[in-house]
Amino acid sequence: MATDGTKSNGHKVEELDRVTIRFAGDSGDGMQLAGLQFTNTSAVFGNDVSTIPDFPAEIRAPAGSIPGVSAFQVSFSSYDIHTPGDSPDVLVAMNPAALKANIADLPKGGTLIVNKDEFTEGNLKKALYPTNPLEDGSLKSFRVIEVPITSMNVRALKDSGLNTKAIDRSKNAFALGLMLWLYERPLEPTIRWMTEKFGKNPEVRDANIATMKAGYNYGETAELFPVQFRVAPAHLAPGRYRNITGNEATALGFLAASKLAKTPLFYGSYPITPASDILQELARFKNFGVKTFQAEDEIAAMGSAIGAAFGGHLGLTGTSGPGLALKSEGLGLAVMVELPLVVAMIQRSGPSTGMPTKTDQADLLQCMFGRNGECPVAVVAPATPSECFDYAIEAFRIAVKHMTPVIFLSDGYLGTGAEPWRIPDIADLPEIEVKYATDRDTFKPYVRDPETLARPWAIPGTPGLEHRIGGLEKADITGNVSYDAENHNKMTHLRAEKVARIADDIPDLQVMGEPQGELLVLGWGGTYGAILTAVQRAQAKGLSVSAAQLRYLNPFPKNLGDVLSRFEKVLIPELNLGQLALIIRGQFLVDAEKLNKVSGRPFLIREIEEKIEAMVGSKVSV
Amino acid sequence: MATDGTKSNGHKVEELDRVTIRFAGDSGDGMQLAGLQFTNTSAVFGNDVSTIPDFPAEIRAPAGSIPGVSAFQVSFSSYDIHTPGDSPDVLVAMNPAALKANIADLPKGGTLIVNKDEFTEGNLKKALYPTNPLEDGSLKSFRVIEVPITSMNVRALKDSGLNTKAIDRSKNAFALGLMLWLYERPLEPTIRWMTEKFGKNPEVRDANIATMKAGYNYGETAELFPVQFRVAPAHLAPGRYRNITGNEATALGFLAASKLAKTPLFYGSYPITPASDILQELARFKNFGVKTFQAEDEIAAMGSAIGAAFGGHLGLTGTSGPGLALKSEGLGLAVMVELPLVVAMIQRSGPSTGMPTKTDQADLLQCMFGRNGECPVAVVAPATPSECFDYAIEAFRIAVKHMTPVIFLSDGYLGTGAEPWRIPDIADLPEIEVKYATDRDTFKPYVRDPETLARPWAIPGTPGLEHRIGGLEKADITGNVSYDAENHNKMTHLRAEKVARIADDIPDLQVMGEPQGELLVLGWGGTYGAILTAVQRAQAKGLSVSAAQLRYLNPFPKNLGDVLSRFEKVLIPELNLGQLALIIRGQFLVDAEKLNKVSGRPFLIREIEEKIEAMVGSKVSV
Amino acid sequence: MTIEAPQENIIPLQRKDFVSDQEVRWCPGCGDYSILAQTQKLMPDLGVARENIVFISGIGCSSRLPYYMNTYGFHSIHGRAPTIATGLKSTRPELQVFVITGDGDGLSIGGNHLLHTMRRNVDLNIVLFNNRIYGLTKGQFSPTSEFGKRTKSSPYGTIDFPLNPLSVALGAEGTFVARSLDIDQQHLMHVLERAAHHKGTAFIEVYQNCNVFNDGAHMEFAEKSVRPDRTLVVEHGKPMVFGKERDKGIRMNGLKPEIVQLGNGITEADLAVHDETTEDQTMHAILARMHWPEYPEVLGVIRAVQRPSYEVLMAEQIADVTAKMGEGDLQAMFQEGDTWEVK
Amino acid sequence: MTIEAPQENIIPLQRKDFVSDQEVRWCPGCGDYSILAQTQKLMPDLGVARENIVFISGIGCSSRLPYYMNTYGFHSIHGRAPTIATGLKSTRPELQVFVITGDGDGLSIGGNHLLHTMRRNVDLNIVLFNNRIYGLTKGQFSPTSEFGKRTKSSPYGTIDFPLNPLSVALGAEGTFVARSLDIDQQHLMHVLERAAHHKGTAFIEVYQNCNVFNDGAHMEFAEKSVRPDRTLVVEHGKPMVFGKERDKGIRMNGLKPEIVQLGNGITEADLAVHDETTEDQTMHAILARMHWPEYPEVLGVIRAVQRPSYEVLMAEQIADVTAKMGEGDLQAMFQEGDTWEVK
Ligand SMILES: Cc1ncc(C[n+]2csc(CCOP(=O)(O)OP(=O)(O)O)c2C)c(N)n1
Ligand SMILES: Cc1ncc(C[n+]2csc(CCOP(=O)(O)OP(=O)(O)O)c2C)c(N)n1
Ligand code: SF4
Ligand code: SF4
Ligand SMILES: [Mg+2]
Ligand SMILES: [Mg+2]
Repeated sequence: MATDGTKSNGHKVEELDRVTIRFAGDSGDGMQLAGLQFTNTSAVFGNDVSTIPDFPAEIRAPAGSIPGVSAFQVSFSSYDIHTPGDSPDVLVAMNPAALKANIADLPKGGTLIVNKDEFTEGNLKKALYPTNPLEDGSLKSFRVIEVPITSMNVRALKDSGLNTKAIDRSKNAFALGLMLWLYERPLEPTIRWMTEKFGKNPEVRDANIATMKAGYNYGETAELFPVQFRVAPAHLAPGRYRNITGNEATALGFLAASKLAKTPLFYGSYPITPASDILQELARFKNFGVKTFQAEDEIAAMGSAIGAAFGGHLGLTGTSGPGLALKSEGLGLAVMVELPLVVAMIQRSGPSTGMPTKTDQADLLQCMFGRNGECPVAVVAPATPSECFDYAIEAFRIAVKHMTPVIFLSDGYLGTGAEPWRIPDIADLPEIEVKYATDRDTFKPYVRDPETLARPWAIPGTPGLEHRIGGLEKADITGNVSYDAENHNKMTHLRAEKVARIADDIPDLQVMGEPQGELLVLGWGGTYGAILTAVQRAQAKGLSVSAAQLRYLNPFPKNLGDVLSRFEKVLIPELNLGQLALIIRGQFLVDAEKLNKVSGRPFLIREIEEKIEAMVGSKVSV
Repeated sequence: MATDGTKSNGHKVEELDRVTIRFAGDSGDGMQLAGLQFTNTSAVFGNDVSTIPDFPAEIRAPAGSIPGVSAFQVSFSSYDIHTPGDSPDVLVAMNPAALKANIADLPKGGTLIVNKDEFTEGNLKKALYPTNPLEDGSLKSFRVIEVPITSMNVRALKDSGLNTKAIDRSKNAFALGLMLWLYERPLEPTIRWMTEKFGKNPEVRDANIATMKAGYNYGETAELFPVQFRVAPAHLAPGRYRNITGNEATALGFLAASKLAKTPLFYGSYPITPASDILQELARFKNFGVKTFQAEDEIAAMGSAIGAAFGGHLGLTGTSGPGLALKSEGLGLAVMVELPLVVAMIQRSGPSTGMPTKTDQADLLQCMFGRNGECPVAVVAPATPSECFDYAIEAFRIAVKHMTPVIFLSDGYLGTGAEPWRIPDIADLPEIEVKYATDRDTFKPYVRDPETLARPWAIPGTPGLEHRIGGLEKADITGNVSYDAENHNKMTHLRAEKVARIADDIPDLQVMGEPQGELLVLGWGGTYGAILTAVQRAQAKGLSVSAAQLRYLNPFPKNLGDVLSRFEKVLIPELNLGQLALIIRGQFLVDAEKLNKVSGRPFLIREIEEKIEAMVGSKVSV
Repeated sequence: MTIEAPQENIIPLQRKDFVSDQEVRWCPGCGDYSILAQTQKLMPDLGVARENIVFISGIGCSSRLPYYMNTYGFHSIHGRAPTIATGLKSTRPELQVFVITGDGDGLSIGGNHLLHTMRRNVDLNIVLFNNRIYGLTKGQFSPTSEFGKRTKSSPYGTIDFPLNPLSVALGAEGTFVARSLDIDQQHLMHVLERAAHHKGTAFIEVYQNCNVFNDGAHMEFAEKSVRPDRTLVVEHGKPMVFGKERDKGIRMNGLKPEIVQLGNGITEADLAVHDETTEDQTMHAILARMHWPEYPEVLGVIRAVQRPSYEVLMAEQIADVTAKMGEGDLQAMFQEGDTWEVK
Repeated sequence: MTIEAPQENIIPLQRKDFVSDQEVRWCPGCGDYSILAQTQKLMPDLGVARENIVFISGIGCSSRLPYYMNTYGFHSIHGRAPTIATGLKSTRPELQVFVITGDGDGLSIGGNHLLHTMRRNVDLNIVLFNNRIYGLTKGQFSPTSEFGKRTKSSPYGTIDFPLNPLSVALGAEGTFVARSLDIDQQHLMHVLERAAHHKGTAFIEVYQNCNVFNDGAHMEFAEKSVRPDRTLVVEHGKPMVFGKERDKGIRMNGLKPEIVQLGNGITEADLAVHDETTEDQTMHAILARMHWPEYPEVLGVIRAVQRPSYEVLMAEQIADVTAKMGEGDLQAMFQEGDTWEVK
């Protein structure tokens, strides 16, 4: 991971806007060409670029051997850059030897794209691998994307008229196409270049163009996620670390919640990018007693989680925006029956199907208001991939204690992005106390805890507590069906108040920087890294700017109003058209300024920096 | 309809808080008892009551004859009342003779509950009806509720041990139960009374209680709508009038829109209280070419409307809150493909199933934000039953001109409430211009009208315009699938701006009263009558108060900010926890005060009046 | 999770123990009363503690039934009861779970969940009250309303061809498929009991009368005096005989069933013999599709085959994996893959 | 509504006229290419003007097909294509509407719409690409995945019993039910053409290979060399013969089909004869449920019966009512019932 133009010392905030890729393959694989073309395209695209080729030591090393590996590294950035990057963020390995020769340079958490077709017994032997690294778990700390490049290339070119050898030689173009897709670069410059270079040989030209497009399309069709930018925390606290993606951390967090609550976890879900990972992860945890249910649709998934919660388990469902739309009726039922459950909501770009592999933050208002009636649910939102672990636990802690559905609001960049995670000691994790009602003498389905207003969790199987719940309005205390006007008004307020009181049970909002001043930059979710970096840079320039990242979106931390009042101005950067801003302005009547971008991509630091300077810049020189 | 304690002269605003019911039946039917019990219950309930019995002229007139009719009228109100009401709002007619004798007193638009079992040939003859008034259309101007009281009573009591005659004599209790349900009165006082009165005869006691409960339950089970309070306009303009419910007016408005647009109407819907009426009304209009499709669920209904709109028809769907939740994903698709269609959304009390026959205004935020992504739709909201006609037309005018989905936001009280409607001349109605693209040389699926930003409506069957649309993000102009970052940002803004520009095409917000002053009471939807009356009363007391009712909720009328700025204070009464208030405060940073009630019932005038006085009252004496 | 308290009910329970304190709110004369009565009567015989019985429903008149059962109950949202029941049963296999639904709730909005629940064979007892109408919303047609029917939403008659609930169930590979009648108390009770004992999804269609919005929908064959002649009650292993005089039967002619008069050389030996347990559902589908007036309507358990139920497979898989890999160690799981130390 | 412009295409159209300018974006080797090719080839033969053809799909790899057809197209949302198609066809009966879906899109999230579309018999051609996997979302199991299959979301094997798409279609009273194979170009083309000419809902299951996430799912019987011996291609009116040497056949033994070797006294006359037009769907259901290795897999048009289609009934009802009541007069409708004058 390259740093901000200076040496990587692990103590600086890492640069968001820069990526380094290394293409590695057999010398016959055309890696230099692929790398160069990627570089040219990036330069045309307006990036600053810096490259370093790495030719094989021996001119004629045997194909597939380690000495025969050829590599090309390119670093590109939206800032000035001065080096080709110390180590790659992404390694493309076209065969086992290329992997062996280069993997040591890939930092934990890096992305590894391998041509899995070449991991044959013969090639593994040539690369001196005793076991297949794709299968023996040794690549666990990387984000591995296995692509059958060789065979897909062959298929793409089966009607090309080229012979087998010539076809095989085109596979670099497939890899190039895939990388261009991952980094959202246009194909045209390379098509122009190929047209020129192979002009004499139209078959080869067409083949190269065709397989490059096949690689590009593969990325899109198979809903591969573009490689995201990321930031690591400024200081790594002492401890044991591993690399983790947000979705992995989410799954582990829910698993941990189940352990902490001593209550089995049930996950009902329907696959959808970018939430499917969570289903796939949790499905592995069978020996923890986790039950996963791939439902026929999101509505059924939601229903199944309600059923599990009714049964006394940790009921969980997960999805992305279109799926949440479908779950909204069921979520309303969960609010009415006041059962504890969690909805893991991993945002992607909308509206409608939108851009499934891109991310905005445009589902906050859907989470808050996307149901009929006054229908409050709690919402928590992690700010980094590793925080996904903590807030998954927190979501269930709140759900169970306050007897309410909770939305865990993440997004595709957090979910598929990775960062080092300090492995916690289970003993240090918060306890989750699960209490089922058992006392038949005092039990009433809708009697409330005086402090939290939570109703009792009375699960089937408990003698003497037989009762009926449902979606019709409930009478206070008894839970019987009621059409009474006063009761409805009261229950509406009770449901609202119950969620509002969660504020008593969550930490205050932390301000990064001075607790008061000219400008507060208020964010939520995955904009954390960009906001933090931009604010730190502005602070370094002497500007009176602080930052605060909301992890609790409903209810807000109790001190939020106070924090807001200590600053002259408030800026809310969001990857939407101002959704948090609407709520903050409406609730606190603060003239918060908005910084919005809805392009399916995270903020660049400089976008926030420029806005900060525009808002408080005039005072720099003071 | 009784007026505010004074004589009804047609020029005063009618009283919201008062209802007059007349029970009428054969002298053997026990109408006096039923009426008295209803009166007692209402008095116990805290209402002021006033009654007048109307015994048959002859002591022993033949059963079923007109002279044998006995009636009892009760008026109850939350204000002081001084008369039993000039004419009833509701007439309960237990047989044809009772109908004949009393129908002349029921004003147009009144509610008529008839025991349809008694409309046999024999009874009709006795009442001198040549044809059955339930079938010959002569009751069209009333809200008729036909209930098989006799047979239901018999069934309810088949195991009672009573003989046929005694059973039949209990049917007044069934009618009483039904009326108690309609006016949301408790059964207990009557049960106590019956227990006392029939204590000696437990079979009769039990039978009376059982059939009364059966009547009560019938109202609930069959999702009858409680009879709503209503206001008529202050001045009736000259013209020809008929009585109309909001849902009837809605259906007629959509029918008229189809005529005005010279484009057939397609209605895809799934039955749900209180929207089913619209399906049932439109299904009658076959000879207007209206196509109605009862779908398997709300999702299919939404899809079918999109399909119809794609085909160039006026695509319409309709539902209530839980159904809108299910339609939200499809509505997002409609936003992405930018097709014109209308969703008729008739609110009821939530959350979840809530109270299907009661109404709040708690679905505004769902209408605004209940979809994934930035997903704007236009929202219009009629304020009275007869306005439903105008805004149904307006919804389609906007949809077609601006190529956008529009939500027509009504509610159960508007929908089932009735008022006199001045029958328009078709020639006076606005034109709706439908233009399909046909020019193959200039056609691009996402090219936009420079003024409205509407894209062309290019329907299948048009040669040379073949193109593909869908839910993935569209490239500007071409409409091809695009994952481009800049394009997504641009399209997100274009979609928002397109809806925002509708503001150029709608009338300014009208202020009722002085255009500036101390307090503006801002409302939307069916609170109109209560707000208007309360404000007029306050004005009469010399308070500096004006009122404004928003009929356009997205976008707002352009002058809204200006109107708000002319008042020192703003009050927003809503039947929710402050949904419009959140948007107004967030958008205009106005410290609008909220008056909220979520009880499934409309505001009482006095609730708004008291709040107004609390806010500006101190200045009255000046 | 499991409640440690001892199961109650040392004294055998009675019907009244299953009557809740909620007032029954159906129209007088509604067929639902009878179904409720049989359901309540069945409960004591099930041998299941009251606290282990759960009724889950959607929305509709029929779906109000759980309120009237003094067991655990859940009156959910329209069409979704099977999904909630699936979540509950998957997590709490020891519970006896009933799903109560209607022809609209179960086959219109909820058709897909029914389909998938049946293919998964979740151990639920699904009772679908088929009154061929939407009762609660006051009389619109349903997916089982006859073609051409005039209702509130089809004033000129429907143009929708109806579904046969049992054909749908068989198309979904249902393992237990049965039909009964609201007013045939004994038969209904019997079928409900059989369903309760079936492991896997038991699907029962109950012909039910809505006397307010669709009175007499099934009367032509359900009316007591004509019923023996117009219905065929199938019993496993028995020839298909019907008629007041038990003088008629069903004989197969190739793939086609035909009604024969017994006597004149035709004996019971010529008749089709009902086999509810055969995996091959061809004959079951034939029975499901026989309708009055062409044929007698078929009542009884049409299909009852064994297939492991979903929640059992789920629990077994967990047990298997745990046996193989050992019980999960969370701390070890945290450390999965490469880790490193920061000092 | 109807576009007055003259229909185009005086010159007969060719396949290339139906190829859109969008680049085809499936994995190299995907079975979808072949289905697309046959679909494009079929178009000129339909005799329908290009502007009157519409392809509507849901979400999935399969559902991208409309982008590649130079016709009107709508790539909608997951599972809902039949609902949009129903709205379109109801309002514009003159259009030829295809619905493209997958085993996940059509049978998982969209199962209910499929069911109801088929019972209504809307005149659509529904093509379901069955690769027994979720392709687009990268390899989770689908409702047609084999029991026990290990996929990304079932690392220890599924515990869900699969659906048979054709059984579902028959359970929904489908009027046209067929099956074909991505790589059998001629057969696929033939079946697509038959579907296009059927009035009412035509449902075609196409066995399709996803070479990336479920390679070879159908290979055991679809592979060219073994295909004649492991599939039975049914044709109306013809005895059910199969095998490379046309030496095997299907004979009915009561309700059970059995494979017989022709010769040794067994002739084609002993074999079942395919009748796609019989109302009684018993034999169709038997064919739909025959699967390799117990039986040959059945390809071809299994059922094709006549029933008025939904949009025709809808139009007819409007015409009937209009004929009876006269064309609607809006002004008169406004005045319906009692009116009064205010001066
Ligand atoms: C999402 C949603 N859509 C529609 C409704 C309205 N609704 C309630 S019950 C019902 C149909 C009931 O029919 P059925 O299932 O046959 O039950 P029955 O009343 O006939 O027993 C409908 C359409 C609803 N409650 N929720
Ligand atoms: C509401 C919603 N839920 C989930 C998804 C994610 N999704 C897209 S396609 C798909 C399944 C595709 O499977 P199939 O229909 O078999 O198509 P294939 O890709 O195999 O052709 C899923 C789950 C979505 N787009 N929308
Ligand atoms: S409406 Fe029909 S189904 Fe509903 S309770 Fe009344 S009779 Fe029964
Ligand atoms: S993932 Fe499978 S189905 Fe999808 S395009 Fe690739 S090969 Fe075809
Ligand atoms: Mg029903
Ligand atoms: Mg598939």
